[in-house]
Amino acid sequence: MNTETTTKAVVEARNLDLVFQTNDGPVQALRDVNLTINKGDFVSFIGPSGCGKTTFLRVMAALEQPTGGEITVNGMTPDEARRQRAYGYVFQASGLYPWRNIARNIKLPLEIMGYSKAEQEKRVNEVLELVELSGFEGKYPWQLSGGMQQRASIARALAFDADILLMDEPFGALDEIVRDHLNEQLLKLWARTNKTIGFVTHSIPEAVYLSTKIVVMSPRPGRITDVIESPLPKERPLDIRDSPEFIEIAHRVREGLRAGHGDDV
Amino acid sequence: MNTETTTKAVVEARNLDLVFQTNDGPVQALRDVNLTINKGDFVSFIGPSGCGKTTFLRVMAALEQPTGGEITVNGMTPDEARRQRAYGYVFQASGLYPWRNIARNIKLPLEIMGYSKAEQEKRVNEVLELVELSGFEGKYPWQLSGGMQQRASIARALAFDADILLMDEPFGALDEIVRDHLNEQLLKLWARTNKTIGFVTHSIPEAVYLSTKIVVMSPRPGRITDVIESPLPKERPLDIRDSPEFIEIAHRVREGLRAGHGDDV
Amino acid sequence: MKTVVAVLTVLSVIIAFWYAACLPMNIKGVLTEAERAGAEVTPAGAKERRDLSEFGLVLDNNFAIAATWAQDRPRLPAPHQVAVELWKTTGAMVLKGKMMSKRSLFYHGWVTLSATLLGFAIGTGLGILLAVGIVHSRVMDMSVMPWAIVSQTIPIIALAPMIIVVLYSVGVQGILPKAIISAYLSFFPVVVGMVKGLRSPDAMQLDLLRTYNASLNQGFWALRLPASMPYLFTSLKIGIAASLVGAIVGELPTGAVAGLGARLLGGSYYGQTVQIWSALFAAAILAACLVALLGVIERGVLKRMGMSA
Amino acid sequence: MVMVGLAVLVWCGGWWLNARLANGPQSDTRLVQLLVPAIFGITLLLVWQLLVMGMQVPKVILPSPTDIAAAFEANLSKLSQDFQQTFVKGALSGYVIGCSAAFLMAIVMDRSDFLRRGLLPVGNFVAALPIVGTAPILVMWFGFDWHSKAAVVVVMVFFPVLVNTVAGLRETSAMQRDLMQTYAASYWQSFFKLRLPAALPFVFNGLKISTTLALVGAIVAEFFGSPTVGMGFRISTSVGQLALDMVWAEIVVAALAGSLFYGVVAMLEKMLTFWHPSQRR
Amino acid sequence: ADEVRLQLQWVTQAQFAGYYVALDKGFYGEEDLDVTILPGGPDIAPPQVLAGGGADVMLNWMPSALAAREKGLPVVNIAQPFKSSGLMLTCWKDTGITSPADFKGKTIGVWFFGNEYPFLSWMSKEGISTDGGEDGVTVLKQGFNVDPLLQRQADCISTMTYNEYGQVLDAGVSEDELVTFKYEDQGVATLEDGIYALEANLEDPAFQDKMVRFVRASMKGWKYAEAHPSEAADIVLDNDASGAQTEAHQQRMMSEIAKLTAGSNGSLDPADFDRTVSTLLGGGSDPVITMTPEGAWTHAITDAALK
Ligand SMILES: Nc1ncnc2c1ncn2[C@@H]1O[C@H](COP(=O)(O)OP(=O)(O)OP(=O)(O)O)[C@@H](O)[C@H]1O
Ligand SMILES: Nc1ncnc2c1ncn2[C@@H]1O[C@H](COP(=O)(O)OP(=O)(O)OP(=O)(O)O)[C@@H](O)[C@H]1O
Ligand SMILES: Cc1ncc(C[n+]2csc(CCO)c2C)c(N)n1
Ligand SMILES: [Mg+2]
Ligand SMILES: [Mg+2]
Repeated sequence: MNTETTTKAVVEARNLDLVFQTNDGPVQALRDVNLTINKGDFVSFIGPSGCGKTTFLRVMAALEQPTGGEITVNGMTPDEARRQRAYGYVFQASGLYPWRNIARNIKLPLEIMGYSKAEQEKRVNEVLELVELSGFEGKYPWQLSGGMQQRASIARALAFDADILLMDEPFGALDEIVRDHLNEQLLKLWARTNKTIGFVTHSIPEAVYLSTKIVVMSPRPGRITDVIESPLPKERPLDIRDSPEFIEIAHRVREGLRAGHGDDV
Repeated sequence: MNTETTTKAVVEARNLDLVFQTNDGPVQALRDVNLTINKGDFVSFIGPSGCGKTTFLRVMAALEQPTGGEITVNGMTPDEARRQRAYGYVFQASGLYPWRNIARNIKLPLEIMGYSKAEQEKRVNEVLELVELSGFEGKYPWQLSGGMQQRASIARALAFDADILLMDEPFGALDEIVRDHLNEQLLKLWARTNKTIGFVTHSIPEAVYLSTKIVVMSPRPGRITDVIESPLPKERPLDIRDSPEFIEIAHRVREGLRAGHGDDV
Repeated sequence: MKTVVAVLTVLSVIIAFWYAACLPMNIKGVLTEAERAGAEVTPAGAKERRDLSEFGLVLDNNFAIAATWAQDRPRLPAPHQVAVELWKTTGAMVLKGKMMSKRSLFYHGWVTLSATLLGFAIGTGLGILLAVGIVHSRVMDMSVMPWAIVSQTIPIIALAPMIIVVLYSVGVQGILPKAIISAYLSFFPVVVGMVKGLRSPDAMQLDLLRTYNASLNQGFWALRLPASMPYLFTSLKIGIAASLVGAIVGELPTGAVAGLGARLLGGSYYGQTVQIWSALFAAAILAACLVALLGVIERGVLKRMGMSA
Repeated sequence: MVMVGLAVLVWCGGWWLNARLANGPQSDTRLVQLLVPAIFGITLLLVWQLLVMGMQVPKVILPSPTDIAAAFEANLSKLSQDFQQTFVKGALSGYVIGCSAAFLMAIVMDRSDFLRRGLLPVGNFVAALPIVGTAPILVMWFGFDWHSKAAVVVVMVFFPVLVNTVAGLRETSAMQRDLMQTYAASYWQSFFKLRLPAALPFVFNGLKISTTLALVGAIVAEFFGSPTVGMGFRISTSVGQLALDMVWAEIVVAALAGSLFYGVVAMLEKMLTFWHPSQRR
Repeated sequence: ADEVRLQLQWVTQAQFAGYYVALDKGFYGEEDLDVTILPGGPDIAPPQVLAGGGADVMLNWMPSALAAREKGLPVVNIAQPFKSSGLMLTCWKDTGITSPADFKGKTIGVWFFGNEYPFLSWMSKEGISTDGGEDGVTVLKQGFNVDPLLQRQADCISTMTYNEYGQVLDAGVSEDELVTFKYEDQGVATLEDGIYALEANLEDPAFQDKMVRFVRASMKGWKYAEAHPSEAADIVLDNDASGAQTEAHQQRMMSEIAKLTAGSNGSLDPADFDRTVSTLLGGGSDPVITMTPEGAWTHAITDAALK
């Protein structure tokens, strides 16, 4: 660990272990996880169900306590980082509050963090623009399609100044076409804001299309089996997915996945 | 309509229309749908959300009444076919009954159809073998992973002798590896039993990989925009997906989809 | 519309049955009266009729059928008798400009209602406070909840007179003792519903707030409270009906001076079945109105919160 | 004054002990889960005892727990007679009749949408009739013995069970029902294999609410006329004799019986709806 | 003015006419008293209210008051406006009952709440068991109306001459269909509707003085009510907030009540007391009092009041 990496590193995990105590005995969700995420990285986590992707994201966000090893975020503990409101977290389902309209949903973190009314208005308009939802501020979540809801929840995570955006299968429930579209937009947004993004997905093309770094995980116990740095350029049109490099990386990811998968389908 | 096609045709839809009456006025879910499915076909339905895939499957299974046009199944109305127990239906979520263990879930249709106890046992063991769930008969659904649940629900649909298997996004909730594996198994099963299969999916590779015929649909109102006969052989290893024919068909499907999609992401 | 037709049909069937039921229920009394008035009754003598089947008596004495619907103190008053009594003690009173006289059900309804509302307010407040405590403190959850269930197995009517006496002795009189009994009955559904409601946010919604580093207080106002609203209203509807019963129970021992409970008791005391039935219906109508009112408030609140689909 | 101070002390001590237990490492064990409410109850009793002694509350207003325990012991045979009359004969039989009738009615209503629409609002109205009004009427109709008590209980438990069962029978998801359609299942097949099991959690909700209603209803009904035995009879006559210790002894019996009854039904629920998310854990 | 709270033992009715008249006619005011009349009801035990400090004086039937005394609540009879008992059993004649011996095998409604003792001691005097069966009577705890008789659920019920008996007649029953047994006639009468206060309070001269004035004004009310029964009934009716009482009923009750108060000037006749006590001590297996009470009455108040 030289000084150079530490200054650039946003997340540093060393020999991380996490064991859940359950009624059926302990479950090892993470074993010996080592990972460095640098500022501005777009890191995807891929792996079969139950391999610990969500758990790792939650550890980063201080929603879960590791039982062994170390992890720092911006040089401090995840919990300190949480208190400094370093995270925007996007959950698999949109998790919008049904009793608040879109604008007030996006205001929620701003209210809690004590932004002024004027500032709140300004930011809501900004992020709504960003996710192309201007004009829908007065609608309630259930009046929007699944894709729009998911965009609203991303807007909510963007509204305050978190450097780190953690997204847990944000597009899992959407159909392929909508998904493609949101992927494109997400990339643009990332390019514009230069946030550090942690992204969980089940889809190989999605992971390859979005990431600068793909973390392949395998279950029982959850561990990292491969970390693939993507050579794709930052500018990525949708049809980059038909390019040989893309197919090559996708192939490597699939192989990595299959190796870790075993036969417990 | 000559005699030859009718004898071979399992499903024949002519100018099918279906309008739902809702509080917000009528919704045209299907318009002017024409389709012939022959014995032993594997037909995939693909299209954006809300284009009527599920609705069409439900019309075939007599779970929905068309408001116009005609449809016959095995030469009779869908409802007659239903009474003759011609269908095995697999829903998107597994739809297992949580108060029955896996074996008893699979026995459910057998009990209803009045199979003898001995026959029930025999068939349960057979299909559990088929979907590789032997040993789990005593478990309850919530004790299994999503993939296992989905396989159990497929086993349930296979346990009795329905010629027509209708599957509505059966693998929608599963991760890619598990999905690949189940796709392979499904193909094997289809080859072994020679059932006619109707299959709804959101995934282009899945549709191309599985089908002899791909039906591309588009919404508002739901109609068929393209029917693609697959030239792929019946025997399909997983890496057929890297073959040029495969990519070619996938491309055609994607184009068809995009054309019908509009911009309502 | 469909519902209205269905309800009306069911109601007319019930009323038809009710009229029919008056025959066997009242026949013995009617025959005894008739006999006293000199009519020919088969068989003669109340004692002889005591163990005979009512249906047989109706058949043998069909001249008495009309009288079973017009008795003064019937075992089962006919629907129109109850309706007439209800009208006499409500609408007719209003027309006479004596809406708040002692013989008006509006007066008695109001007496009961005021205790109900006060008790309901106390019970709801207490219920919500307890629920908040239970949700936020494990100790309270583990120790209070089982005893809250036990508290509901205690027959309140047995305690009511004692509660009133104890409160007397500390100088509390009037409406408050009744309200406390009604609060005792209404707090439980509120606690149960509110605990459920405050716990209804899923782990994800709670985690979201954690990522914002929201305080307990912020979490309560921004998430738990709004999420609990539908549950709250459901239990409020149960609670207000329970409150009304509590207020009525509380009226019995306090001298049954006024209120629907006093009407019930007075009716029972003097064998005025028609009066009992009309007070009963008045209470049920009052309960229905209160529940309906809560329903309207619920719809309004949830709509403003954007929660009614 | 010393006693009152002591009472405050005991209260704080009990709370502190519970706080330690509940937030401690063993808080999920069965023992602690039983211990905490038990400690709470014992604390309550101690505080009661100390306050009654300390403030010299007259026995005819509020007896102390020890007085009540003494009365309990001295009158065991009376208490058990009363228990049989009120709980076994009145409450239990009414409970069984009321719940079964409601259940059958719910099935009828489930088969006919028209009846459901018509009967539910009317039923809700009837359920709002206060028991203190219906009890004297039912005593007049069904006599002084336990039959009228059972009738009161039937009226009280009928609607909670009915409403819950009707709701439960409609609880199945469209998908589960469609599955039955594809099997061309008959009404009764789909009833026994799908709707009934799916309804059980709701049915038990109604059954649980009804346990406490049943006992309270049977006791209250005895206030309006009874033979010379029964828990309600004993309570009302004992108040007149200022035998408050006896009154409380009966209340203890009622609370014990009610809680036990509730517990038994809750246990049945656990056994039969083990599969429901709320029971899994 | 001095405050006095009077706890009745039943709802507002002509049974308590004297007090309402005294209030309405200002007799209390003349004695510089500010009297609040608290109606009772089912399940309100006046001695309990007294013990809790919710009232200063109460009306009570002597059996109940003596029971309270034995239970450790020392109440003292300070005046006895009712000379004779209005309690009786009313039976259907067609049941064949002509004398207490015919009660065997019959069903009888009795008021409990401490009022069952005169009945129990009567039965034990007659040698009739109260546990049902062929040779005993089946006892019902009677509610507060006469339905059990009218519905023939009971062969006999307890009635007061001034109230329930009238209700039976009101229901259309003629007197010759009925047989009645007055407790007075059976020699098992107990004193009803006495005025009681707490022994401890009576030690306070100021309280004593207040009671003297209270009893004096109350007796004045009673004598006025006896003399003007119809006006008294109207006063009662005016004070009934429940609106359940009827004019005719209260009129008749007042005239019957007047017969019971007639022989009394308010002062307790020790002979009546002794008779009540001996009746109660003769009770069955579960006696209301176990020994002759001491100091359960005083003439101190009435002596001063009636000077
Ligand atoms: N709160 C918890 N208590 C006990 N075990 C848990 C808990 N959360 C997760 N686990 C277990 O830890 C393992 C990793 O779970 P995790 O949710 O991180 O998987 P995942 O990779 O996100 O899977 P998926 O793709 O299905 O979301 C699983 O075996 C899971 O059952
Ligand atoms: N029961 C119903 N009542 C009214 N409208 C309905 C009903 N079922 C479906 N629809 C409407 O019919 C259209 C087609 O729905 P359908 O479920 O067939 O779509 P789908 O292609 O299966 O979509 P998805 O991919 O989201 O499952 C949609 O617009 C839908 O809103
Ligand atoms: C619960 C109860 N039962 C009986 C009485 C005795 N009592 C005193 S006055 C009266 C009414 C006579 O018409 C009766 C029955 C009581 N006080 N409370
Ligand atoms: Mg996950
Ligand atoms: Mg669908």
